[in-house]
Amino acid sequence: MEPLKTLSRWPLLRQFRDGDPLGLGQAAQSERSRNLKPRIDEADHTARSICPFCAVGCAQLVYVKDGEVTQIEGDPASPISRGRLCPKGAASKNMHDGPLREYKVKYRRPYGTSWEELSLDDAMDMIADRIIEARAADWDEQNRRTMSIANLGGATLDNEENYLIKKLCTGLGIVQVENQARI
Amino acid sequence: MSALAQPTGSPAAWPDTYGDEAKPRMGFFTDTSVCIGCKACEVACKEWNLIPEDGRLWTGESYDNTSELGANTWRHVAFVEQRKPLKLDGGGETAELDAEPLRWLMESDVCKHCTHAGCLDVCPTGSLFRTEYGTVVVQEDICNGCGYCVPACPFGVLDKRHLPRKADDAPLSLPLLGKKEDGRVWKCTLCYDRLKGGHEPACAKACPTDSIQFGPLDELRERADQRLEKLRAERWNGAQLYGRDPDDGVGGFGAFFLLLDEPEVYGLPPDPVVPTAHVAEMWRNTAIAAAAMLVGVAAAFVGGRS
Amino acid sequence: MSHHHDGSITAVGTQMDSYYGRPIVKEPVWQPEIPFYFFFGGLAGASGVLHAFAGLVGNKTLARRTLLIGAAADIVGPILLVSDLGRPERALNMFRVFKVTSPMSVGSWVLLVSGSASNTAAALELMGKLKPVKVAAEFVSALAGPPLATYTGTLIADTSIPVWHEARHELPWLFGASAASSAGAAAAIAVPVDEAGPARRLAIGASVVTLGLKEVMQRRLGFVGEVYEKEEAGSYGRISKLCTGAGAALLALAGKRSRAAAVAGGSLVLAGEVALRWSVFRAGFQSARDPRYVVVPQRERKAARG
Amino acid sequence: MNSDCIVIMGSNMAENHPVGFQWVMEARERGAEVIHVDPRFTRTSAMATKFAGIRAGTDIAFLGGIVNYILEHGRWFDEYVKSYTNAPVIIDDKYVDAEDADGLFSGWDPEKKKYSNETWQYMGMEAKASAGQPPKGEQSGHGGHGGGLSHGEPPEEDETLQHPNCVFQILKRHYKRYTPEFVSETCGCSVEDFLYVAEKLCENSGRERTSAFAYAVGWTQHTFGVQMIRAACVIQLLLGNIGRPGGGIMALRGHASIQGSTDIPTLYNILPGYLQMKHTDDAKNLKEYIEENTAPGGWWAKLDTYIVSLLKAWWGPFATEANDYCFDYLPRIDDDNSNYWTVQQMLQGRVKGYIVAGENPAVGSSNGRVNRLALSKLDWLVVRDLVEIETAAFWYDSPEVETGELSPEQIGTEVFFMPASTHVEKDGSFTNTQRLLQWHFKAVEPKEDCRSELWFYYHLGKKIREKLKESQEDRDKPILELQWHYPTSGQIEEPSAEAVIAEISGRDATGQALAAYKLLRADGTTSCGCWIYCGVYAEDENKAARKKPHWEQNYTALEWAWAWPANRRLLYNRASADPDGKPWSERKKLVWWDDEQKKWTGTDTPDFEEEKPPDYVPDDDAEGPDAIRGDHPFIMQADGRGWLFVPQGLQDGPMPTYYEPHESPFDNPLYAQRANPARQVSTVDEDPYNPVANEPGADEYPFVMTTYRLTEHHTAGGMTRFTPYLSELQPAMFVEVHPELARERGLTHGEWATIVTARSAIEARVLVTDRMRPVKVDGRVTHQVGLPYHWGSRGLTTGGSANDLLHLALDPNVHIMETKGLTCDIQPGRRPKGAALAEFVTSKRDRALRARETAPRVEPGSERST
Repeated sequence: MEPLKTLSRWPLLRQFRDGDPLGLGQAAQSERSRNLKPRIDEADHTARSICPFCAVGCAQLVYVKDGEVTQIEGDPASPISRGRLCPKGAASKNMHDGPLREYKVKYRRPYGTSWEELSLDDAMDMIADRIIEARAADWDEQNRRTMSIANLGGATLDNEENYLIKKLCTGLGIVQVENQARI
Repeated sequence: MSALAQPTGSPAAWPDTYGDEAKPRMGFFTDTSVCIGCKACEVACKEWNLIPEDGRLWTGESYDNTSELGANTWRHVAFVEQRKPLKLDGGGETAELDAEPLRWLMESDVCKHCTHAGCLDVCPTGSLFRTEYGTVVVQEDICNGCGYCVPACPFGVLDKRHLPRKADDAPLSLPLLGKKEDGRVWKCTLCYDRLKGGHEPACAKACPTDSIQFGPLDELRERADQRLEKLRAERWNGAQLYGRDPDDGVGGFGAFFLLLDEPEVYGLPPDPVVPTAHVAEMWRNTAIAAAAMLVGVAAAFVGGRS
Repeated sequence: MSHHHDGSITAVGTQMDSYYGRPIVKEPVWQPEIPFYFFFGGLAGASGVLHAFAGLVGNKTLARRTLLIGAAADIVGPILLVSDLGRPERALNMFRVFKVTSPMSVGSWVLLVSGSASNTAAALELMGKLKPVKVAAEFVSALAGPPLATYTGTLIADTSIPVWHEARHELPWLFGASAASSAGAAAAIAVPVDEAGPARRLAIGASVVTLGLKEVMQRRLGFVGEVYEKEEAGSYGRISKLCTGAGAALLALAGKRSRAAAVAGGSLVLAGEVALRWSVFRAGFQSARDPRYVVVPQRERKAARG
Repeated sequence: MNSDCIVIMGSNMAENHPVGFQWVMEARERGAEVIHVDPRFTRTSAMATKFAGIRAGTDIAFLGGIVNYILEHGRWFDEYVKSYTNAPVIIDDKYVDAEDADGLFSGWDPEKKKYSNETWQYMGMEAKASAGQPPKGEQSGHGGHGGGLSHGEPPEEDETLQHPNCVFQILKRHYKRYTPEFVSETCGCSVEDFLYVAEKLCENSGRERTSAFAYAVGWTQHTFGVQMIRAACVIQLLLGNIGRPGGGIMALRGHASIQGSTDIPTLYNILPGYLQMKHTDDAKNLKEYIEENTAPGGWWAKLDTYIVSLLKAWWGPFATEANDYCFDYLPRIDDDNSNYWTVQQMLQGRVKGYIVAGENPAVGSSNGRVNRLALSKLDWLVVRDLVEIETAAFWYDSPEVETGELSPEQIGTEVFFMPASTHVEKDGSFTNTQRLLQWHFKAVEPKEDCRSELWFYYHLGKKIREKLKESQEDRDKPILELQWHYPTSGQIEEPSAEAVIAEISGRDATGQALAAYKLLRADGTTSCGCWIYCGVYAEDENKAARKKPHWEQNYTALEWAWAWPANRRLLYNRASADPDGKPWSERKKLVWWDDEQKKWTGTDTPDFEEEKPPDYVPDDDAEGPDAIRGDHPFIMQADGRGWLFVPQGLQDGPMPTYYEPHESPFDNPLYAQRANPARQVSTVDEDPYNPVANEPGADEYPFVMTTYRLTEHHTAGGMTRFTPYLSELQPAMFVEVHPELARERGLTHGEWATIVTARSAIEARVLVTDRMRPVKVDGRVTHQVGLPYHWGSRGLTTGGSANDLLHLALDPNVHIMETKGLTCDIQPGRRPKGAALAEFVTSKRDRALRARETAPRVEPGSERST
C-alpha cells in the first residue's frame, strides 16, 4: 500500500500521531535529514598530509572519493597543530580545485602575442634542448659552470624536489639556484 | 504554544519528540577574548558546507569584508577597532601620541540556535526543524523559499540565496516555476551531518585558538561562567556573556558568546526576543479583529439596500 | 549614528552603537507580490463575508457579485504567493505541516479552505447546480473570510522587524479594516448604486477606521513608527490617506446617486488600500535597514530591567 | 610553549602563523606575559598583554636598550653567562668598537666597502688564513660556526668578567648609550613602554623562569637583518634563555618548506647541510676545501665526512679517493650569485634561460619592474605553477606593458608554462620552522599535464642525459656520471620520493640505511645527500612519515615525524642543565646528567654526546666533538659557547649596532655613519634611491613605509589570490594610514590613494586607522604607511604590487632585501594610467634627485651613502 505508506509519512499526520503537535521537531524531519551522513565517512581513502602554506607545518587529512578530493581538514593527531588550520590551510581544497587552476602546458613563442598549445612531452624536449644549448654556448671551464641559466624557487616545494633541483643544477654547472629564503 | 508564550530554558520540541534518539543539546561557546580574527572558521565552514563564494567587495570596515551573516556566510568575523583599554587597569598601549590605548575586538558570529527560535517557529513547511541535538536546521530538500524566517530572526542570520542554481538542480521550465536562482534560505546547521558522524563542526575544529568551542551546552555554560569569572578577575574591559542566560528573550542561545563590549558594538541586538513569544496574544488579538470585522460588515447592512 | 568622527575606523569603533551602521535584522526578501497578496487576500476574505450577509438579507446582485469578486481574488492570491516563492515547484510543501506558531502556515491552510470554498461556491453559482453544497461552501467561505483578511497583519507582526512587531496589536485590525474597505469599494464599483448601499457604507466606514487605525498605530509606535514619515513608506502612506479619504468622501457624497461617482470613489478607495499595504510593507524594510530601531528600544528595555 | 614571557618582534605571528599562535595564547592563559613590539598594531598586538609601537627598522635600538638595561641593572644570569657564553673571553687589543669610531668597527676598508675581521678575534688566537674571508652569503642562524677558529679552547679569558677587553666589558661599553631615553627618541615609543618590556624580560628569566623571542621576516628583511637577530641572541644569552624549555629565539618562517629549501638548499652559496659551495678564489682540491671549512671543535670538525658522503651520493661509483670523490665536478661560485645579482645580470642580457618553480618574482621580489624587465631580456623562461601567475604572464599583462615600456611584439622571451601538482597530488616532505621533516602522502593523481617538481626535474635530467649520452665533452661528465636513477611508478612515471629521501638520509657501503650522522665516513664507504638529515630513513623506515598521535606520547612527541639533527626537538638543550649537569630548576628541567647510568637523559633527545660527563675536559690535541668540554652546550660552535661577540662569520660587525634603514627620514642618532656601511646596494639605473634623512629632495618621500602580509593571503598571492574563499576575505589592495596623515594628505577612507617611491607608483584603497601609528622621533612626528604586498595584475582579486615600490639594497650577510622600512610619498586619488604613470614617477624622482645634487650627504663608511 504505497499511497498509505506515503500518507503515514506525511509530517502533518506524524505531528499529531507522534507527539510533536507544534511540528517543530522530529515530525518535520525529512527522510534526507534522517539519513544524512558526513561525506568524510563515505571516503574511499584518507591521505595524511601537511599544509602547503606557511612553515608551521599543520597536519591535514585529505579525503578522497572516486579519485577526487572531497574534503581537506586538520589532522588532530599532530602535536603541532592538533587538528587546527588557519584560513589558508582551511582553503587548501579550494586552492587545489579552484576555478583558475591550470591543467595544460601553455607555450608562447618569441615575439608571440598569445599562448599556444604544446604537448607536455614536446615541452620537456624543448626545455632540455634549450638547457643543453645555453650551457654549450656559455661554459666557463675554469669554474665548471654556466652563468647563462638560473633556477628560482624551492620554499614551496618538497625536500626531495629541492634535492633533485640542487643535484641536477650542480651536475649541469648551474650555480644561480635560489629560492624564497632570500626573499 | 504555551511554551512559547512563556519561554523556558528548554526548546519546545527537544528532547521529547525524539524519544530514545534524542542526543544531548550541542552548541558553541565563542570566546572572543582569544579570537585572533583569522577567519579560518569562515573558510572551514564554506569548504565543508560547499557554500559558494559570494562576491569580492572591499568594505574598508577594518579587516571585515564579509560584512554579515547570510545565505553564503554562516560564520562571520566582526572586527571593531577602538580607542579603549583592553583591561581596566592599564595594559594595552600607552604611546604618547594616542590619548587612549587601542584595542581591536574580533568576534566570530554564527547562528544562535536559539532555545526559542523565531525562524523555526514561523517556518510554514517544516523545513526548519529542531534536530535531535537541539539545534535548528534548514532542510535544503524541503525549503520552498517563502522567506518568512528571514525577518523573523532577531539576529538577521538567515537569508535567501540569490546565486544561480547548481547544474544538477535545474528549475522546471514552467511559468512561475521556472526560477533560475537557488531561492532557498540557508544558514549554519551546526554541521548537522558531521554531528551525525560523530565529528565536531568544521569551524570549531579549524579554530586555531579555540575561540570557538563546541560541546554539550550544559558543559559550555559552565566553562563560560568560569571564563567570565577569570576575565573579570583580570579586569578585562566590558567582558560579558551574551546569550548564555536561559531566561532571556529567546530562552538562551545554543551558540552563545563571551563579548568584550556591548552586543550592539558587534552588530548584535542588545536584548533579543523571539517574535513568537507573543504569538498567543497575537492570535487572540487576530481572532477579536476577525470577529470585529464580521460585526463591522454586518453593521454595513443596517440602513437598507441602497 | 556612526559618523567617521576623525575619518578613522578606530574612531568609528569607539563610538559604535551599531556595527558600521549595518542592519541587525535582515530586510524581508519578499517581492512586490506580497503587498498585492495582502490586498487581494483581504479583498477575498472580506468579500466572502460581505457575500454571506448579502445572501442572508437577500440582496442577490450584491451577493452574486461579491461571490465572484471574492472567488477571483482567491485565485489571484495564491498565484501571487507561489510566484514569490524561491522554489515555486515546492509550493505544496506549505501543507506538509500545520504550525500554530506560524501565521503563514495557518494562513496557508485558511487560504486553502477559503479559496476552495469560495471557488466551489462561485463555480456552482455560475453553473446553477448543487445548491446545498453551494450554501455549505458559502458558509465555509464566510467563516474563513475574517481570518483570511486579518492573519496577514499577524503574519508580518510575528517577525523581528521593529515597526511590524511592535504594531502587533493594531496590524490585524488595520488589515481587517483595510480588507473590509476594499471589499466594500470593489462591490460598490461592481454593483448598481441602488443595491450597493451596504457595500458603500462598508467602504466608507472601514476607510475611516483604516485611516484612524493607521494614525493610532504610528503614534503608539513612537520612535519606531517614524519610518512611516520617511521614504517610500511615507509616500505610500500619504497616497493612501489621500486616495482613501477622497474615495470615501466621494462615495459618501455622491456614491448613492451616481454610478460614475461610485466607480470613481470605489476605485480611489481600492487604490488607497493598495497604497496602505505598500506603506506598511515598505515600512518593514526601512525599519530593518536602520539598526537604531532595533538597538534603541532594546537598550531601553534592558536598562529598564536593570 | 613553556615560556613565562614571549616577546614577538619582527613578526605578526597571530596573522601569519595563526595555528602556531595557539601556543602563545595558551601561554597567555597560563599567565605568561605576551609582548608585541612592532610598527603596526596588528592582530598580534590585539592579543598581546603589552604592545609597544616603534618606528619601522629601529629594532636594534630597542634590543640594544634591553642589553644595556640588563647590564646596567645587573640582571644577567651570571652562572649561565660565565659558563656557557663567550663573555669571559678576551678580545684582541687591536679591536676598535663602533662607539669609538663613529659607527665603524675596526677593519673597515672604505675602498672595498668591506670589513676584515682580523681585529675581532679572540686574544692570542691566530686567525686562520681564511678568517679574513668569512663564509660567504650564509643563511641567518647558520653562519659563523667557527670554521676559522684555530685549534682548542680560547686561550685567554677572565672568569670575573672584569678584564677591560673581555667580551662582557666590550658589550657593556658598546651598549652604554642605549638608554631608555635614547630608545624612546629613536624608536618613537614611550620610555615607560620600553622599561616595561625590559623589566618583564628580566623578571621572567633565570633558574625558575624562561622567556622566548619570536621573529619572522620583520627582522630578516632589513639591510641589517642578521644583526637584529643577533641582538636578540645577545639578550637571550645574557638572560640564559637558550637551550632551555620555554626559552630560545623562534624563527617563524613563511613557506611550507623554506627551512627545507635552506637545509637542502636551492641556494647558490651552499650545498646540502650548510656545506660551503666552492668559490672561484679558494679551495683547489678537496683537501684544501676541508681544511678551510673545518672547525677545530664541535660537529663541524667532521666536515670531511659530510662532504665526501655527499659526493658519494651524487656521483656514486664514479667518486673515488683517487679522483677526490669528483670534488672537481662541483661548480664554483663568486662572492655573490644571489637572486638579486642574477636579476641584474639578466637585465643586462647575460642570462639566457630561467626556470621558476613555485615562486612569483614578478610580484614577490623587490622592485617588480626590474624583475619584469629582466624577464623580457631572457631567451627562454619556464614557469611552473598551479595557476598562470604574473611571472608567466609578464609579456602581455604587466605595468610595463600598460605604460608601453614593453609590448609582446618586442619581447623575444620564449615562455613555457608548465602546470604543477598540488601537495595532495604528490608524496614528499616539508621541513617546518622547528626543523621537523613531515611527510605528506599523495591523495590523488595529478590531472592532465600537471606534474610534481620531482617529476619535472627527474625527467628533465633524464632527457638531458639521454641527449648528451654520446658527448665526449669534459663539461658533460658531471651530468652523465650523476647518480640519476630513481624508481618510478604509475602511468606518468612519477619518481619515488621515498627513494630520494632514502638517498638524502644515507647508506653505508653495504647499502644499509644509516642511523645517524656520526656514522658518516670520509673514506667513501658512506653516502649521504644531506648530513643533517642523516637518519631520517634509518632502519629503512621513513621517519618523516611517522604520525603517532600526540596523545600517545609525551609533549615532545618524538615519534611524530622527525627533526634534524638526530630527532632533537630543542637545540643545545644541554644548556637546560647547569654546568654540573643538574637541571637549573625543577620547573624548567628538560635534559640532565644521570650519574648512575652515566649518561644524559630527559624528556627530549639530548643534543649532546650522550656519555660525555659534565666535568669532561678535552685534551689539548682533542678534535671535533671531543674538543668540546662537558659543560659547553653549544656543540656546533668551535668553542662550544654561545657567542655574545662574533669574531667571525658576519660581514657587518661582531656586535649589533644601530643603523638607520637604507632609506629613512632620519640621521643616525649615534653616529655620523647613518646606515649599515656594509649593506649591498645595486648599481642598475632601474633601481634609484630616494634621498634620505636631511638631504635636499628627501621631502619628496617624507614618510616611513613598511610592507607586510595578511592572514587571508600568502606571499605573492599565487596560492590565494586565485582561490575564491580567500579572495573574498581580502578582495582589494589597500593602504593603512593614520587619521593625522589622512588629514595632512587629504586622503579619504575608502577612496583611492597613490603611493610613490623613486622606483614606481601604485594605487590602493585607503584604510584610515589608528593602528598605523605615527612616531615622534628626534622631536618630529613622522607617519608610517602600511602596505600589504600580496597583489598583482592576475587572479580573482587584483591590485597594485607593493613590492614594485621597493629597492634592491640588501643585507650584506644573506643578500636579503629591505622590505620593512623605507620611505615613500602618498597622495590622494588613483595613479596615472598608461604612459602617464612612468612620467609621474620619473618627474617626481628627477625633482628629488636634482635637489639632492645640491648637497649630497657623505658618510664616513663610503664616499656616497646612497
